[in-house]
Amino acid sequence: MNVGLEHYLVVSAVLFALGLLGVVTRRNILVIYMSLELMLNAANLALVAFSRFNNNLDGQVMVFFIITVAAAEVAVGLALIVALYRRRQTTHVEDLNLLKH
Amino acid sequence: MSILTSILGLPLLAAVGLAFVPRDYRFVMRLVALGATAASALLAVLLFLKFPGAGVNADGYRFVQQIPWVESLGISYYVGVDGINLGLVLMGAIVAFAAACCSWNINMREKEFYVLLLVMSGGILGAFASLDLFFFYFFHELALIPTFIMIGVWGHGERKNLATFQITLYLSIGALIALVGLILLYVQSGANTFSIPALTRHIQENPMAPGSQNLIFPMLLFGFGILVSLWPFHSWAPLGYGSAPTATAMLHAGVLKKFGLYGLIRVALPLMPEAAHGWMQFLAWLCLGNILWCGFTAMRQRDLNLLIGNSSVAHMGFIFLGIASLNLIGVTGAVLVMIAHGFLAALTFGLSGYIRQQTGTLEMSELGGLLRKLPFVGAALVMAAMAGCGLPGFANFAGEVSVFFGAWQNEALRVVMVFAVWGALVIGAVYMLRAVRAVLHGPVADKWNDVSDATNAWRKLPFALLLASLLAFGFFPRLLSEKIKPDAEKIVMMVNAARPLTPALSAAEADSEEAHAAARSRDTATEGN
Amino acid sequence: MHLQTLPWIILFLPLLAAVVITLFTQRDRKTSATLSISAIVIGFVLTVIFIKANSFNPEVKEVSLNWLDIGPLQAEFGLRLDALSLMMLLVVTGVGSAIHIYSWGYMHEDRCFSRFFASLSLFTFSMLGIVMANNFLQMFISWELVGVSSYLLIGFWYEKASAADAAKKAFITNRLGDFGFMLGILIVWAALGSLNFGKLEAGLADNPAALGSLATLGGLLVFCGAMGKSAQFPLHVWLPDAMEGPTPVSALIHAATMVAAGVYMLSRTFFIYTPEALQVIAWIGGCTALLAALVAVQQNDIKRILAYSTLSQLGYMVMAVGLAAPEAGMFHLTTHAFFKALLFLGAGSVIHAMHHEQDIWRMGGLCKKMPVTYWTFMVGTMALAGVWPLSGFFSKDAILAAAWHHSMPLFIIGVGVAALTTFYMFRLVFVAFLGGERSHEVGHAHESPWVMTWPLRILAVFSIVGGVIGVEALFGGMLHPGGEHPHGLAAQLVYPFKHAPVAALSGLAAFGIGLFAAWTLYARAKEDPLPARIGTLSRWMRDRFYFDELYEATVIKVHDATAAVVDWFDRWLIGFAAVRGSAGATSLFGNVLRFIQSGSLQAYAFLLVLGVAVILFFVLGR
Amino acid sequence: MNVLILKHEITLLLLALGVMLADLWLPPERKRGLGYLASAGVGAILICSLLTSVPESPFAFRQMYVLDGMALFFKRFFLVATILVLLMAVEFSDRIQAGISEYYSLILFASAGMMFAASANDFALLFVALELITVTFYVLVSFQRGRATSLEAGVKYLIIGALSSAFMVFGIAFIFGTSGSFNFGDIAAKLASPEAGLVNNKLFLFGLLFLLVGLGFKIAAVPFQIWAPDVYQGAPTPTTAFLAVGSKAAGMVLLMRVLFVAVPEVTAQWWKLLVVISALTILYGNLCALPQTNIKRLLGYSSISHAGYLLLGIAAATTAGQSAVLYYLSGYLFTVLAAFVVIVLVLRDTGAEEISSLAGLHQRSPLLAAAMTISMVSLAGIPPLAGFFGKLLLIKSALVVGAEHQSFYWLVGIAVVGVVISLAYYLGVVRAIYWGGEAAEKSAVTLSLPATLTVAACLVGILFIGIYPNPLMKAAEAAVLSFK
Repeated sequence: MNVGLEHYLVVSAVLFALGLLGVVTRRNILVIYMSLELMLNAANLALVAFSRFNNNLDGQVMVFFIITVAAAEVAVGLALIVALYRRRQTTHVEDLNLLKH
Repeated sequence: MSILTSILGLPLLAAVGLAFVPRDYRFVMRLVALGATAASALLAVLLFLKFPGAGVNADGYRFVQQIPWVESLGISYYVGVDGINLGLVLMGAIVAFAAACCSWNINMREKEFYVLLLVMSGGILGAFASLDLFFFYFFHELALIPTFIMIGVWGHGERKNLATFQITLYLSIGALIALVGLILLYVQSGANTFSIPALTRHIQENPMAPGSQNLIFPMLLFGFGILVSLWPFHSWAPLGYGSAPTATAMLHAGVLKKFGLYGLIRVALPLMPEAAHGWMQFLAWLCLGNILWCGFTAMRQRDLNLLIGNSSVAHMGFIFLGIASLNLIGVTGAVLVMIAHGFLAALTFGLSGYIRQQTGTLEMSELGGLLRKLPFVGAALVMAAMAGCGLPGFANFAGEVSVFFGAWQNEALRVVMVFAVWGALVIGAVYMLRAVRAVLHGPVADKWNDVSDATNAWRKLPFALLLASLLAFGFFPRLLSEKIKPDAEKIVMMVNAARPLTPALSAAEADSEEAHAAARSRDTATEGN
Repeated sequence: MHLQTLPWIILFLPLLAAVVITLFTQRDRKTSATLSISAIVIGFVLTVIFIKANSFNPEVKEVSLNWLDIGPLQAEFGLRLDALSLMMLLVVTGVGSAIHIYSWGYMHEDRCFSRFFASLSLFTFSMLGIVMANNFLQMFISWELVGVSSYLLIGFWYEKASAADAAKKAFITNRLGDFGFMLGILIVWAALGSLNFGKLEAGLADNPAALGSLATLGGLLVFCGAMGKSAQFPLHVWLPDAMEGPTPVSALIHAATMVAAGVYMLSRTFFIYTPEALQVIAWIGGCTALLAALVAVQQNDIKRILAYSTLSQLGYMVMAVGLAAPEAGMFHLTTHAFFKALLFLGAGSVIHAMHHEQDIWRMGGLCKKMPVTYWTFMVGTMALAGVWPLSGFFSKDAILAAAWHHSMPLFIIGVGVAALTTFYMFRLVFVAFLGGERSHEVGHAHESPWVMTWPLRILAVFSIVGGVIGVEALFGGMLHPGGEHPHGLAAQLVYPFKHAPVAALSGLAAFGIGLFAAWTLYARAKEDPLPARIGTLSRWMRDRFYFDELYEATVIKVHDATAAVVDWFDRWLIGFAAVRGSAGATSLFGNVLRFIQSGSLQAYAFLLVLGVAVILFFVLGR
Repeated sequence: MNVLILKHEITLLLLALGVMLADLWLPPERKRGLGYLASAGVGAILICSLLTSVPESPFAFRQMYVLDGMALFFKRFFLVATILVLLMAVEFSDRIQAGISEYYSLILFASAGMMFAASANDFALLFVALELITVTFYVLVSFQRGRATSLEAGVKYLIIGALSSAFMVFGIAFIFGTSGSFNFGDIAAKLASPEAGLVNNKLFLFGLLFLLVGLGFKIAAVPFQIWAPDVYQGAPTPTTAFLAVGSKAAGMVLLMRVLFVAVPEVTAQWWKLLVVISALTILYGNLCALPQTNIKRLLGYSSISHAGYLLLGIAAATTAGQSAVLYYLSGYLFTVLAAFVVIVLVLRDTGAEEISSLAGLHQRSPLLAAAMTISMVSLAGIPPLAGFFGKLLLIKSALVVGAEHQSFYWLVGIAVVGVVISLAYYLGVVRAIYWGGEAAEKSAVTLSLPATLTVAACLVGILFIGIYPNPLMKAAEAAVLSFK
């Protein structure tokens, strides 16, 4: 079987959708956060695939940017979640209900 | 620098100056406010006197001054007067001074009050003096916002809060509709200028497409109409005025409200003549709403201020009727009523403010017999009531009667006219006399023993000034009409140069076309004499 | 010498007096009164001088200024000086002077003495304005000013609720008439393009059909104004109530001036009425005359009797105009001005003496206490009743003659009214002046001071001779050119019997019948015998045929009900439902919408995704 | 390549690092004053940027970075915003328990991100600049670690922000995949050539839409507005202010660059989408703001509605519309910052953020009362204040297009309705200040000189922009020319 662009894209889309599903359905902020990383990686996969099939390395460069930024984001995000846990003793999204309406 | 710039600039400058006066210097604040408005009023009188002799520019305006403001949009600070706004500027300046005089009983946050009052005065004068659509609107809003805040902060009555919100939102809707209409006019005329004379010239050469006219005209009609409390968009007025502090009600009901009418005459009619013809029949019926509906409502009011507020709404009907007649007499009459009603509304609200300040209430069932205690104020109120029901000798009569003749000349409006005359002569008399009867006549109650009349010359001055103006223009309406006439004629000519384009609105339109033609030829015939 | 400025001075002196009194001499009673009285007396003198110089037919008939001219609307402020206006001017200033002087005495104790004279002067100014107006608009202006000054005068004692109400009623009723008047003016103006009487008359003479289909309607609308001012049925209700004002005011309003304005205006604008319109006018006049006379029979208030008598006489005058005999109407107006002013002032004198007691059944025997008042009152009564050779006989006869020539039913009504007039007037005299004292106030009554009695005497003289000093010829010459008019004293004295003997004799017969009836019923009556005899009719008469109640139930109720309904709709439909409803709906919508913002992070994420999906669907899905 | 072309960003970053390092040596009581230093530094950069003109070759890094008129306009915009926010932060410093100098430096970093965003001419730079802003804001929002609401706002912002970033990145991937480039210029060229068929390529459009999710998130347009009220309410006030002004403006400039430089053809096709989004955003923001009682939350909703107004100018897709957007944003900058400065100054003692706690402000401090009133009135868009002329320009630009697409008339109608609704709640704030009821707190508000100057600067800005629009108008028009 010849693995073409479509296959990569489908996998990427599936990853993205899984991530999205995780974000929407999971209750734990950490898990949600991991799902978000999954979505970013879906994009990475798509970029690499496009880069490969377009014969253009720009996409792969972009992936580095994304990974770097994602790392920063994770660092800040986890710190934030930890801070939240220390203040509220929870990482459940339902408990974030002070701000509404 | 044009004298107009001084007239409108003095109050604004004084407002800025007041911001730096420490708030304990009450006397200074009052002095500054009175001084600035007095100077502005004196200059306006001077302007009025010098008007016939002043040089006229190519567009027929005098005392012009133009400063480019935003070049890319064609906005310029452009002031000037012709016969139509001359009287309005004069009236505005005098009423502003009177309003400042009537503010002596403000005893909290004077600084803010006088700043807002001055801004309002400057804005009003600016709106009438501006010949640039942008500044025309700009100054109007400049005057409008203080109105809202003043009602909110210094207003009174249980429903003050509701009144503030209602008047703010309602008038803002009107102003915004008018603004959209004006911008659309600017955009669709293609003239790329906000200058009214330039726009007029441009449109005379390139008339606007019927579609555009029929889009923009109703916007201006109803936008301005809301600002002028055109029925059925009037319900903000009585309540708003009823709750407003005296000076605010005087300035708004007297002067600022005329903005929309002035806009109709200055902008909507000449620039969109065809649409104007189509809508006028409709407008004439709406103005019956003002005259009759609000007249009847006024008959039922229990609060003097609400009654005056409703009557002021009713009076707007005559102005609309004059405009709707689309002929020289009617439009001139409309301008006359605008000026006259300005003085009158200021006077009545000033007087009712005085009475409320003395008695603490305006419930008519509580009052009574006050003429004994208040000979001066009471007599002035009687005169105001009489002027309000169109008594000759007061400027209102000259205006209303011209409106009647003008509207009658337009045969399509005769049915409307019958009701309008009924409203003017009968209903007006009923509610005005009812107010006089309830407030001034009858036995005086003991609780009003402490009520004291305006004895101090300063207290009397505003009322005397307004009454004198009403009487002066009532006895000598030609002082105004001779100045208004030539420019009203220009506008009427522009309107009637175009043929009506939507006969659908009135079945009588076909008949009235002949009437128009006849009226026009008669106009020109008399002009020839 | 034309003395063209004199009329202006005559016109504006009272206004000046009013202004000066109001502004400067409020506190100084004497100066105020002097100013006001001298204004009208000088006016009278100047009028006499002017007439001496120019006769009743000046060469220059009009002087005018431009008051307002806007295109086709040419409103002058002008004076028209012809026989009609000059005679009227004489009457108004003359009778007015007497009343002004009388007021000094009558009102002496009132604390608002200055205000009274200011109002009086304003009224005089307005009235002179009507008299001299040369165009419709100016007449309307003065018309309105008369209305307002009568409002001020009737409501002079505004602290009395009844006076304040009466003033309001008078003004509003007049306004009803003015509504028609204004429309009439508009119709005439639109058809003929002018407001000036002279031009209108000339225009109509050139082209009698110029008014077109609206001719009758226009005329009747103008007549509406007269109906209001001259208190014609059905707008007559204000007049009796107007008796709430001080008595000199009643004299001024009901005798010489305000109520006469309507008749004067009809004569002035006589040229615009079509025959149909005239017929309506005549019948309205006749009905008013009859109705008012009937009511007068059962009134007990001395001033009310006079008020209804005025109404009745006005009916005569209007009927005269309707019978195409405006000269007769004006003639009667003039003589009526004299004797009715006399009667009112006499009544005032009585009331003054009786400490404001106005019920005739509480008077009686006053003839001995107040001889001057009695005799002058008697002269007035006789003149009103139409006793030859007093003035009333001639003028009433002129009207009856016109009716004889034109309309038999109206003639019969006219004669009947004449009999009724005599009846109720002598009822008044018998009850109030003759007989015994009916209350102890009579005991304290005494003759009034000279400022009050002298005007009575002067007016009495005119009431006697008013019919034979050439008034009829004067009006006739102008309003009915070509007709025969008697000249010379002797000719005038017998003219009625030669001209229309039936009318003259019927008039005298009516007087006889009335006098006889009054004598039989009232000469020695302790109380009114009529209610017992005619029962219900008497009650109807006493209660003024329930017109006030009728208006209360119709016009006023309709207005009130409309106002209530409109107010309800204004308050609830426009003010509440539409305006506050839309505001409320918006805010409710906002309140609902904000619950989308549930605070739940997951919901947020879901909504975001949903949003993306919706956009994707709409942009790419199609 | 001329590295100096990046001198503003570089200096700003150095300044940010400097502030961070200075924290190590400064005694705690002096740290507060660091904010003044930082804002002075930013002021210097602002002056420098005012002296800079568009270079002859405006590009750097293989056309990733561009310093055209638009970029320069926005850089100045962001610098002014940063100065004012820093001054605000100084006043706010008492309420931040620890690390105030980090707070300052984070503001500077975010500002640097915005400046990069202003110059982004490439999806890669767009992404990086945007993430720099976003990630910094995660920290800024949750900086009051002691306050549960601040943390909650931070987490919400984090999750929704990251989610939208993920969408954006995924979108960028597809844009790259279908067009073969990240560069705006290249993509535009490819779009313009009919044989590539990119205009109708669904994958490309799909990618573009996903990208717009990220940008929509930044500017808080419906349906990506959902985070804004919570975060505005929870975040420390200076952060909220910076979010409202800086972050939104960064989103706007990027949106404009993408729509008008990279994919103008698609924009022309999608005007309906923009109109609908604009209308919904205006309505949603204004309607939800109506019942609010928390002033910051109210401003959050109001900022959504303002995004709607801005989108109106973008939907018009004309130079007039674009310059109107720039003008509007500038007015909005001073207006919103004035409001937030007042909130910081008035509410710092009590910490209450209810509108009712403004009661009696007119007695406690007439200046602040006036400033808040003017700010509210300007936000509502009433002359002679900044908000009016901006709205006038936006409406005008939409009406011009209306002759072609009738929907724009409806859009203007909705905008008018929105303005009226907004007036109701803005007036509610004014009412609270002047006649709303008894004040709980009666003591006068003490104002430091810098605070007074900050307020005064905002007021002068509002009035100047409102009364004499000419200079700013010219600047905006010049900036927009770089899109041609």
